Formats: sequence, structure tokens, C-alpha cells
Amino acid sequence: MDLSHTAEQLALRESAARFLRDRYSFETRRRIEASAEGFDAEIWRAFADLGWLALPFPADDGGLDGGAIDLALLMETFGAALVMEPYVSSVVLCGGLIAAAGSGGQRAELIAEILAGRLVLAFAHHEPAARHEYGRVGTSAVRMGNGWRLDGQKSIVLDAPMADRFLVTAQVGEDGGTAALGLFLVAKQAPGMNVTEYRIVDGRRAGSIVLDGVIVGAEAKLGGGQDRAETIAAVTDRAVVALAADTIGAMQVLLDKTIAHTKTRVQFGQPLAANQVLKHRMVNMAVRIEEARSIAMKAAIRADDGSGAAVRGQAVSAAKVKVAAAARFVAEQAVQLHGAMGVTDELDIGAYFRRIMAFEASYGTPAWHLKRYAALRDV
Amino acid sequence: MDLSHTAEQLALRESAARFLRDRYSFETRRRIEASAEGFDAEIWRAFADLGWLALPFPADDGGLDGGAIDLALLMETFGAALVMEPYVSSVVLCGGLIAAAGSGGQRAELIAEILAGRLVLAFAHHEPAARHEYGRVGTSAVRMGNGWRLDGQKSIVLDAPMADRFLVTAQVGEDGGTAALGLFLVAKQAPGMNVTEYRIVDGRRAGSIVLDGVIVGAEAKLGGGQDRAETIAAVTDRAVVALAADTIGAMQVLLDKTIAHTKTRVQFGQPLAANQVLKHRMVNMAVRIEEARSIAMKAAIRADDGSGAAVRGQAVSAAKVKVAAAARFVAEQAVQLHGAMGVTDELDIGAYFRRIMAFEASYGTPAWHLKRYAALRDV
Amino acid sequence: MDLSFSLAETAFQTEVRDFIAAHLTADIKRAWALTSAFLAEPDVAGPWHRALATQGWVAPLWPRENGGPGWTPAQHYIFETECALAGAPPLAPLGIRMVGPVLIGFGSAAQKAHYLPRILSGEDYWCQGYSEPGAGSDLASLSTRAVHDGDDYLVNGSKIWTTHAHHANRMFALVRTGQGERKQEGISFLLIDMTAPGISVRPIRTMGGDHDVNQVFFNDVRVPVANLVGEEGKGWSYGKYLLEFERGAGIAAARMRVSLNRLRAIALGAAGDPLLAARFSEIEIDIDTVEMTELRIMASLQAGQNPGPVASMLWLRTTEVKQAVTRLGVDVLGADALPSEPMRPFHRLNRHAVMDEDALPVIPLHLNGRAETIFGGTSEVQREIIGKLMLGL
Amino acid sequence: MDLSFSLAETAFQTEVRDFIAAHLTADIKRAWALTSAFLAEPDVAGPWHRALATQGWVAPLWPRENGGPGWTPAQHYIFETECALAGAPPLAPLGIRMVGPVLIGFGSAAQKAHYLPRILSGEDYWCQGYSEPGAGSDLASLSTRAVHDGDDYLVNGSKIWTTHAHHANRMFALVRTGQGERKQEGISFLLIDMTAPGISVRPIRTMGGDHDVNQVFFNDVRVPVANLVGEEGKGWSYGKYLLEFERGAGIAAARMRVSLNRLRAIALGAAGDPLLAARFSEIEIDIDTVEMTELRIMASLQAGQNPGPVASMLWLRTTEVKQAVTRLGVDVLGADALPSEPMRPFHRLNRHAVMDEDALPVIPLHLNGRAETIFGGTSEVQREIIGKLMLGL
Repeated sequence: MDLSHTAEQLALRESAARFLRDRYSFETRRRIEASAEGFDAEIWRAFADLGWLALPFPADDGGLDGGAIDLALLMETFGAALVMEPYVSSVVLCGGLIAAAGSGGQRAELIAEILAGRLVLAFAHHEPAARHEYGRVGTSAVRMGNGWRLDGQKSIVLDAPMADRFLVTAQVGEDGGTAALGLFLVAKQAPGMNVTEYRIVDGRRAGSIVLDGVIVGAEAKLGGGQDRAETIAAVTDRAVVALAADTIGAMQVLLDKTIAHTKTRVQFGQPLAANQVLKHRMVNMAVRIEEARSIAMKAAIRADDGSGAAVRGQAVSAAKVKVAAAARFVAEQAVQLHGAMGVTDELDIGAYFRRIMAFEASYGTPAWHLKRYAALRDV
Repeated sequence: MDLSHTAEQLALRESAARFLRDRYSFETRRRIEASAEGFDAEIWRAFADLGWLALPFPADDGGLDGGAIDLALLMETFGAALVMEPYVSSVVLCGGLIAAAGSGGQRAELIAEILAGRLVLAFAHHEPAARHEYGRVGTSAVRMGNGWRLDGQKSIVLDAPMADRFLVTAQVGEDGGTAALGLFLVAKQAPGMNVTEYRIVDGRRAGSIVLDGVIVGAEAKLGGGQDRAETIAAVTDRAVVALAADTIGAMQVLLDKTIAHTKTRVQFGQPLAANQVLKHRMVNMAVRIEEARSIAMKAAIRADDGSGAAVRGQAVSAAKVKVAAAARFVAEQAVQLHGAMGVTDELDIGAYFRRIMAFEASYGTPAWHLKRYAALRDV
Repeated sequence: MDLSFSLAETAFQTEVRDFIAAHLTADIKRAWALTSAFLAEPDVAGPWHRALATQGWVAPLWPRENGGPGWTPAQHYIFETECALAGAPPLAPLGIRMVGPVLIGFGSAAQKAHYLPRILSGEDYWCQGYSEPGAGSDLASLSTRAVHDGDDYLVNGSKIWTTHAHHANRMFALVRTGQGERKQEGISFLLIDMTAPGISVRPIRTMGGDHDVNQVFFNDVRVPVANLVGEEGKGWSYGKYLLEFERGAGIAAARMRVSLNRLRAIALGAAGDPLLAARFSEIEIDIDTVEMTELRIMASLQAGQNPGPVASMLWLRTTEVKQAVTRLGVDVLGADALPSEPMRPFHRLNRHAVMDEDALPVIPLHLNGRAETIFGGTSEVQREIIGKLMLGL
Repeated sequence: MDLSFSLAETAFQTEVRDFIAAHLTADIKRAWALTSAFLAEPDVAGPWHRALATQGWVAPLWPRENGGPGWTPAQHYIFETECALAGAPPLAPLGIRMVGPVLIGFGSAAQKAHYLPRILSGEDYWCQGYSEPGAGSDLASLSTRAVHDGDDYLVNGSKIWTTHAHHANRMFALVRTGQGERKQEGISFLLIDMTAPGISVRPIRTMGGDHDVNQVFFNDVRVPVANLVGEEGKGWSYGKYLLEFERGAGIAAARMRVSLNRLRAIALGAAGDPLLAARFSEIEIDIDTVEMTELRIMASLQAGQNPGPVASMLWLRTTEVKQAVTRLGVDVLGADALPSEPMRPFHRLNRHAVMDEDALPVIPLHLNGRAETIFGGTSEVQREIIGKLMLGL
């Protein structure tokens, strides 16, 4: 058993934190958020240059063979800096799915583009009709000659506006056999693709897609004919691990800022932190963060160690439930202890609060993960 | 709208509190709890002499025409003094059912005995198989000649050991028609009655009954042939109102004692109450008690005012849920703030804690009442 | 005890309902239902204010001689509840519930004659200058100064959290006119014309994306000494009176119930989830409890009694339950909590929104709702006060 | 990072399992499963203690030269976890985990030679004389006095919350031997023979109806000066060392999991209720979290590092999660939470109980469990300490 970070891992975190401190101040971030694009192409190229876009890919695909722990360390710094860029969508999810399910040709063609920062992908999986049931797919893929015809609706496709192409999940009905979940690469501009773009609560961007008889070639389908449900679950679990780390980064900043604020802000003749009630509240925040660190670490280890789908899924769902609850508490208390200023957009406190809300609502709500945890228990 | 107590009501509460202060000290109560009988016949006679056993009965039956509000005021003093005697079982529940469903003859014969304190009844309703579903009755009553044959099991019949007779609920199958819930008076000593007696968590007594072909006469059945489900619900709701008031009495004592303790107990050079964390905790206790008072008052009014079964049931179930949660919090914090001594049987704190647990578990758990509340919402 | 209204009260209830049916337009209701800010915009609340003004129903708590309707506490409760249930926007409290009572209590005859009718008619729109940057809940440490200069005060400093300062033409403010031993001394209560030179207003956007609060700057602003309310240096006591007045007026259950029912409508389908259903019931019971506490207070006011410390507790719980309601919105929407519409106010949106219209304000209400336990005194300060008053702690 | 044990560790795990399978009898397991008290009765834990003694596995944390097994932190974790999962009673910590380490650290050679083997063999059974009536969490304000009288101390005073004083033949105690400027000064660490004249033990029954704690009275009790540990007046530092030692030994997740699974078995049927099922999952996730935190601490000990302040947080959360587990018992039983069996310990009950055997300890465990956040330092005091250590508050 080894639960320590390697020197390389610590160096990665340190250099990432330094880069973001220098190049990604809250004012920069505010500017990116206000921009039409919602992300910064120059920063994205810097991510590529730093090797971050290559981090989780296998060395065979040109990557750095980074595991979920490495990913988590990087993402923790992203959460602390409220990074807007489409890292999870393009690299962790779509890149991860291509690496896991793509044919040799697809991997060769696509991953090099992704890790160079030239290709941005978004994962079109969630559907409006699914609502509280994460991952229930109704979109259909029907064979048309050599290719496929896709019909359905996708919603809350995160980072859709900056994506060049989408990785679309669909039920593949092969010659009357049982349906299998398949993955299809679809260009944003393909005929029949109707994309509506919008902001999400934390200022990042997303989109909804109506696929109305979209025709794609045979090569658009990732890999062979197997059901991709388990691959999708495994890669999505990695994304949840990454976002849990992002959230931990955000929580830690909130606690640090709250401690600093309450130590300096004087009310009724003494610093706020002299109030025992506030002091114990901050202790509870610290305890929740430490708990989040524990369960997120377990999820990161299980995401990679081949313990099997049920063990991995339970660990990841436990992390989602626990980190989301901790983050909700920490965010609410950070706002409360910052007083009126905490409820505004003047400080970054509100931005962290909204980032944490986005974590809660994405890739399965805590309620959904709680049920999944129980269901996997009985596997 | 009138939400004030009348002078008579306040006098009742004052005289009850005075009587119990004089005659029902914690040491007396401890002696009664330790006794084989688990209640004090002399005290019970005093209750009769004071008119308390007559309080909720109609004047026509020799009672004092007291309403749920009067009952609640009396019960609040019972909770404060942790009264052991079978008031709710004999007077509120069985007395209430006889007054509501009994024939003229049954009322004339039984109520006079109850209010004189000469007859103690217990309500045999809950069944082991029902467990979390309060009030699901499987016990059957089948016509045998002129009378009835009763078969089934009853559990947690509160105050069973001191009861002379039981009021047993059973499904009455009349000549193949749909079953209706009926009420039967059964003597403890009747052939086929197997009663096991035990203590409950707060030191009071209860019993379980196996009815194995118990034969009773036609006169044992309360009133005519109607389904008594709604009568039972209405009278049980009154018992919940009474016990909610009992619990409020207990909570208030816990808060008063906790405030007194933390003001006098010195730790680390200052009274415990000087700790802001404990001070705010006690404020939260006070707030929960005040909330409990509000919702219990609403339930008491609705128990009597003829607003209909759904309105009454919702108000009572809301009170059960809210009072039980408040009481759990208050009891846990009272123990916590009393420190190690609070976890023992040396102080009465533990006895109040256990009384509150008994409220939670009896006549439908909070979880059951929450579901009932939602179900009645849609009526 | 009973929970029923008298025949006269029931008749009044019918009168209120009839009035609402006749005057509350669908447009106003829709605009208020779509409001995620703390207050309705003046263009939403204004027409409703004017309709109420013709009826004499603008200021329920004012004495009849000042233009109040002369209602009993029960009538007041009925009126507020019916308005809430019908989906009417609450009128801005700044004039009616805040400066109005102070003027009635401590204003000169001239001030009353001038200002009160303009509040009732809606001609004046007020904002409140209490909080200052850096002072927070510790109101008494304010530092905006008013210095005598001829017949005027010269006012310098800054106020913050000034709700609707960008709409208001009047401000009532606490300013420092002298130095006392206690910091509560030397504070005066001034009425300031918002159009006076030297005043500037900086918008502050809340977490939910709305603009109701502002920072107001005073740079040598001239305020006639005639605009001093009561005695110089006694402003703290008038201001405190107002705060208590504000806090006592707790009729919130009906509005919370409307909010919860809106979420229930949105949840349809998802509410089949037993955990979500349980949360709805728990919060509904919390609302029932707040409502019954409100009725207890109303009934004791009706009986001419002082409701006592239960009113402070009600404030605390009301803010917490409001937050529980808005927080439930996050769970109801699930993944649909993510999309966000930046345009405000929502009722002026003249294009297709990114989500169903009824879902638009759900998340902004949750975000802005974090202010419930902060604005008007943090919950922590409330607990200090309750501890002192009730428990002798 | 990885969560797997090494081959050697896995082999050790098998060895432990084999030993348990061979020596842990069904009677012991049943008796412990039915225990609602804080500690197993000596007649339950004793046979298991003696079996472990033959194996040299009684005192996992003692150095090998004092009779410890010389385990790594991982082996210690594996051992405790396997024992817990198998349903073995934990050995009383008073000798092994409390006075033992103090003697090893600060005792004389003669004290070590005399006492340590008797702890390992189980010949001596220890109790702890720290708390006093009226002192509570403020341990340093103790007033039991030890005064020199020839070669003895004369001890007078009283100790409270003395776990298993009625079983113990030895007590280690903090007593006041002098007066210092700070109240922590002038405290000494004494070893007392519980059979000495002048000692009397009064049982204290806990809320759950069990008898593990007592009050102990000292009336001119003679304690040889040779029984002083370390230097006179330095007892506070030894006692504090012990408290930290006690707190650090956090291996509780496996036992909590066993408790939760017992409730799950009792809930069968009722667990179909989605709300109850959700509570089970939530608490199970809390246990997963405690477990992972334990492993983090274990792994850093294994790497020769100081786990840091996370250990204090673990203690806080462990006690809270334990209470969540026992509280869930109330919800699982529903109405069946009411019947109560007064006889203790339950495993000696030789008649038909008022409920299923597995349900017997559920409510007593909940009631006694309220002590989790009090004994060993209240949660409030823990938060003060964490605030100071971690946040600089």
C-alpha cells in the first residue's frame, strides 16, 4: 500500500499551480468568462505545450501515461484557479473514450490532434428526457448503407461551443439484435445537427443538440461492434474523479480565503475569527475537506487499479456523494462567513460557489450516485 | 381566530404542575419505575380525585368536556414530570374510543369506571407483522354464534401490565362482505389470551398478546357494525397530540436544566455557557422547542375542530414529524452539554432522553407520519 | 382556541380576493413569478402599487390618520396572505415599512405632510442608507459624516447594499454628525434627495446575476438641515426602531408555500422519487410550522399582547426555511440546474430561453437566497440576540 | 499510489485469519455481538486475550523487547481489521494501550519488569483514574491529593468514569502531589493497588443500562512511593502522552462496518424503504471515508512520516459516524425500538428475551453511544484543539 505522491507528481502540481498563479489570475479568468468564446486559445496552447493535454494518454498514443492520480493533482489546481478551458470534455472524456474504444486508425488520427490542442471534442451523452437518470440514452443509430443515421436529442453537452466535433452516444440497433451503446464522432457542422449554445451556472459553456437524421460514415463509429456501456462508465468515472479533485481545489481556496477574511475583518471590536461559533464552523469546513480528500483519493486509485467495475463504480459514486456534500457545506459557509460581500459577484467567492454547484449537477447528481452506490453494493 | 389559553386552562396547568411538583418528584418517579407494578395506585386515585381522568370525556358521560388543548396542557406537565401512569392508554385512547364508538350501555358502564380510576384499559392495536406500517391489522374477528372469535397477535400494547381489559382491534369478516375494522373489549384473563409483559425503553410497561381463539360475547364489540378505521385514526391522532405535548414538557425541562447547568459548571476557568458554541446550541434548542409548540398547537386545534380527516391527519402527522425531530435534537444536545454525567442514570437527563425516544417510536414513527402527511396532501 | 376567521374577517378575505381578481393582471403575475431578484422591478410592482393606492391598501400598518387602512392584525395577515397566494409582487418595503413608520413616529409635521402621501401614491421611491463598506452587521461603526454648513449638512462617505438605489429618488440614511462615548452616539437620521449633485451609484451584481443592490457614494452632498428627522444625534434609536419594526412584520409562509408549489410543478415526474418527495414534505411541514408561528404572533397582536421573543426566532427560521426551499430547486432540476440565462429581468426576455420559462428563476433564486441569512443581520448575530433576550446568556 | 497489500502482508493476513478461525469461539463472538457496554466483560474478552497472549499478539504497538510483536503499521492495521471483521471482542485498552506505553516510556526498570508481563498475560487488569467529579474535560483541575507519609503516599479524593474499576486489580491515576503556578503542575502519575484498604467503588449505570463505569473513592489509601512513575510533579506530561497515544490509534472502520451490517440484517424487509436504504448508503460512505483516512494515516506511519493533524479530525469524525450508526438502529427498529430488556450482559440471559436476540443491544448501543462525543474529550474541545493546531485560530 502506498498512498504518497511521487516527486514527479508533486512537481506537476507545483508547476501547474505556479503557471496558473502567473497566467490565470481571477481577473484573467473574468475576462475569459466575459468573452464570446468562453475560453482562451492561447492558454489552451500553453496547456498543450506544458504537456497537460497529453497527460492521461498512453505513451503508445503519444501521451504521458498519466493515471487518475496525476489527473487529480492537475485538476486540483484547475479548481483552485477556476480554469474555464474544456479539459475534461476534450482530454479526459473524449480523449479517454477514443483511447479506450477507438481503432488504431482513429487513435492515430485523433489523439495527436487532441494533445496538440488542435482538436477540441465534446461528449454528447446526457439527454433531456433522462433528467435525473444519468446516462439513459434514447438517441438511435441505424445503419444506412455503409454508414449510420443518428436521431435524438442531447442536452447540457459541456463545452459544446468550443468543440469542433462531438462524441455522440447512441443505441445501435444491429439487424434486430439487442441494442448496444455506441460512440459516434460527428462534426458540429454536419447536416441535421442543430446546436444551441448557452452558458452554464459557473460561467462555462454548454450546448443542446437535436440530431435530425444526421448521416455519418462507417469510420465515424469508434472501434468495433461491442456495447460501449462499460467503457463509457469507466471513462465517465475518471471524469468524476477529475472533477472531484477540481472541487477539492475550489474548496481549499474557499477555506483559506474564509480563514484570512475572518482573521482580519473586525466586527463589534474583535476579528470575526474570535467568535467561537465561526471558529468551529471553519474547523468543520476543514474536516469536510479532509474527508473529501480521503474518499477522492480512493476513487482515483480505484479508477485505475483494475479492481473491477463494481469496486470502481462504488468508490467513484461514494466520492461524488461525499465531495458534493462537503463542497455544498463549504461553499455555503464560505459565503455566510464573508457576509453580504460573499453573495455578490464582487469577490470570487460567488464564482467558487457556482463552480461547486456545477460539479454537483454534472455527470450524475449526488442522488443518482447514491443509488448507483447501493446498486453496485449488491453486484 | 383565538390562540390564547383560557383562564381555566391556565389554572389547570398550574394546578397540575403544582401537584406533580409536590407529589411526583424524580425520586418518587424512580421508585415507581423500580416497582413491580410500574405505576402508583395512590397517584392514580389522586388523578381521579383531581378530575384529570374525567377531563376529555363528554359531560353526558360524566366527563369535563375537555378538548385536545386541555389535554395537551395537562400532558405537558406529565412530560415535565415523566409521569408513568397509563393516562394515554386508558383515558385518551380506550376512553376516547368508547366515548366515540360505544353504545349507550357500553358508555354508561365503562366510562364511569374509567374516570373513577377503577378500570384501566390498554389499546391492543399494533401488531408485530406491521412493524413500520403503523395500524395495519391482521387480527381477525369471526362470528361465533352470538359472539366472536378473535385470533392474532398484538405487540407493544402500552401499559398492558396495569390494564384490566384490552380494547383489541380486529378485521371483522361479516358473512363474506368486505372486512371492517372493529373494536373488542377483552379481559386480560380470558381463555386464549397469552400476555407477555415487559418494560419499554423509558421505564414504562407494555405487553405483547397472542390471541388464540379468544371467544367474546356480542356485548364485547364496541357499537354497531360500522368500520371503525376513521374513529381509530381520529382517537389515535388525539393520543399523538397528547404525547406531543408530553414531549414538549420534557424538552422544556431539558433546556431549562441545560441552561442552569452550563451557567454554573465552570471549565477551563469560565462557565460552560460562556462558550459561544454552547450558547448558540442552546438557542437552537429553544428555537426547536418554540417550533414544536407551534405545530403541536395546530395539531391540537385540528384534532377537535371538525375540519375533516385529511386536515386533521396532516396537522397531526406534521406535529409528530416536527416534534420528534426537535425532541431528538434537544435530547441529544442536553446530554452532550451535560457531559459524561448526561450519559448516566445518575441524573434525570437520561430519563428524559429515553422518554423522548419512546415518543418517537410509538403510534407511528416519524417516517410513517411523513408518508401519511404526503398521502393526505393528495386527498 | 380556534384557527378560523370571524364572519367579518371572512367577508374581508372575499373583498381582498375580489380586488385582486379585478386588478392583478396576468402580466404582473408572470413578471413576479419570473423574478429572481430580492424585489420586483418598479415597472412590475408599480402598477400594482397604484391599484392598491386607489383602494387605500398600500400601507397596512400605518395609522388611519396617516393614510393607513386601519386594519386589525388579522386583516393585515389576510391581506398579505391573499396577495401572496395570488402571486402578487410584494411592494418595496423601503418607503412603506421602513422610512414611513419612522416619519410617523419621529418626523416633523411638515415632513409627514410632505413625504407620507408621496409614499402612498408611489411618487417617491425610497432606498436605505444604513450599511457601509467595512461595517457589516456592526452597523453602529458607520463613518459616513454629515457636517453643518449653513442651512445644510455636507455629507461625505459611502453606503453599500443599497437596494434599488438605482431606482430611488429618496434615501433615508444614518450618518455621523458627532462623536459620542459609545459609537451609537452622534448618529443622525437624514432624508436625502438622490438627485442631489455629488451622489453616484455603483451597481453590485449578486451571485444570482441580478442587480438590486448598489454602493452609493457621497461627495460633498448638500442635505438641508430641514431633512433631519427628530433630534440630531438620536438617529441610532430611530434606526433601531425601524429594524425591529421590519423584523416584526413576519408574514412569509404563504409566499414560501407558493415557491414550494412552483418547484413541485417543475418536479413533476421527478417527484416520484421517494427521497425528493420526502424533502418536499419535510419542507412543507417547516412551512406549516412557520405559518402557525406567524398566526400565534398575529393572534397575540390581535389580543393587544406583545408576542415576545418568539418573533426573533421566527425571523431566524423563516430565513432558513426560505433557503431550504430555494436549495431544493437544485435537487429538483438535477442536471438541468446547469444551463444559465444571463439576461435580467427574465420577464423582459424576448427570445427563446435556454430552458422552460418556469425553471428560469430557480437557480438564481437559490444563489441570491444565500443572502437570506446575511442581509438584515446574520443568523449568527440573531442567535446572539436571542441568547441574550430569551435565555439570559 | 495503490491500495493493495504486499505479498508479505497478504501472507500475514492469512496467518491472522487462520489464527482467528482456530481460536475465536462462537461463544465469544456471540457474547461480543450481544454486548451493549463500552467494553466486553472480562469473562468474554479474557479467553481471547489469553489465546492472543500465547501467540504474542496482545500488544501490537509495544516494542519487541517489551513483548510486542514488532509489527509494521500495516500489520497492525491488518490485525485489528481482521479481528473486527471476525467479530472478536477488542481487548480492554487500559493496560495494553494506556498504562503500558507510559510505563515503557517513563517507568523504572523494576516497574517495567513487574507490570508489563502481567499486562501481556492478563494477570493484571487495569483501570484509569483521571477524571474527577466536577472536573469534566478540564482534566488539569483535578483535586485528588497524594501526601507523603513515610515510604507511602496517603491518597484521598475521588475519581469518576473509571471504566471496569469493579473488575480491575490495578489503577493508574493522576493525583495532586504539589501546587504549581499552572494547574498542570504538581500532578503525579501513581500506580495503585485496587485491593488496598480505603478504596471503595460505586457503580454508575449508563443510559443504556450497562455497568462499565464507576466512581472510586480514596480514603487514606496507602500507595508505596515506589509506585510513582517517573518524576513527582511531572504526571501531567505522562498523562498527556497517553491521551495522544490513545487518540492516534484509530482503526475503527471495520468495526463500524460490522455494526452497520448487523443493522442491515435486522432491517431486512424494512430496508426496502428507499429513505432507510439511502441512510444506509450515506452512512456506509461515511465509513468508507473514515476507512480511507485510517489507511492514509497508516500509510504515512508506514513510510515513517507523522500523519499530522488529520489524526485529530479522524477522531472527531469516527465518534460522529459511530453515533450515526447506532442512531440508525432506532429507525431500523421502528416501533420495535420500544421493548427493553433490563438484564445485563445480554449473553448471560438464560430465558426467552422480549425480542429477537440480535435486536437486544441495538437501543442500548444507541443510548450508550451518546458518550462517544463526550468521553475522551468532548467534540467541542476537539474542535478547539483542531482550530488551534490546523487553522491557527
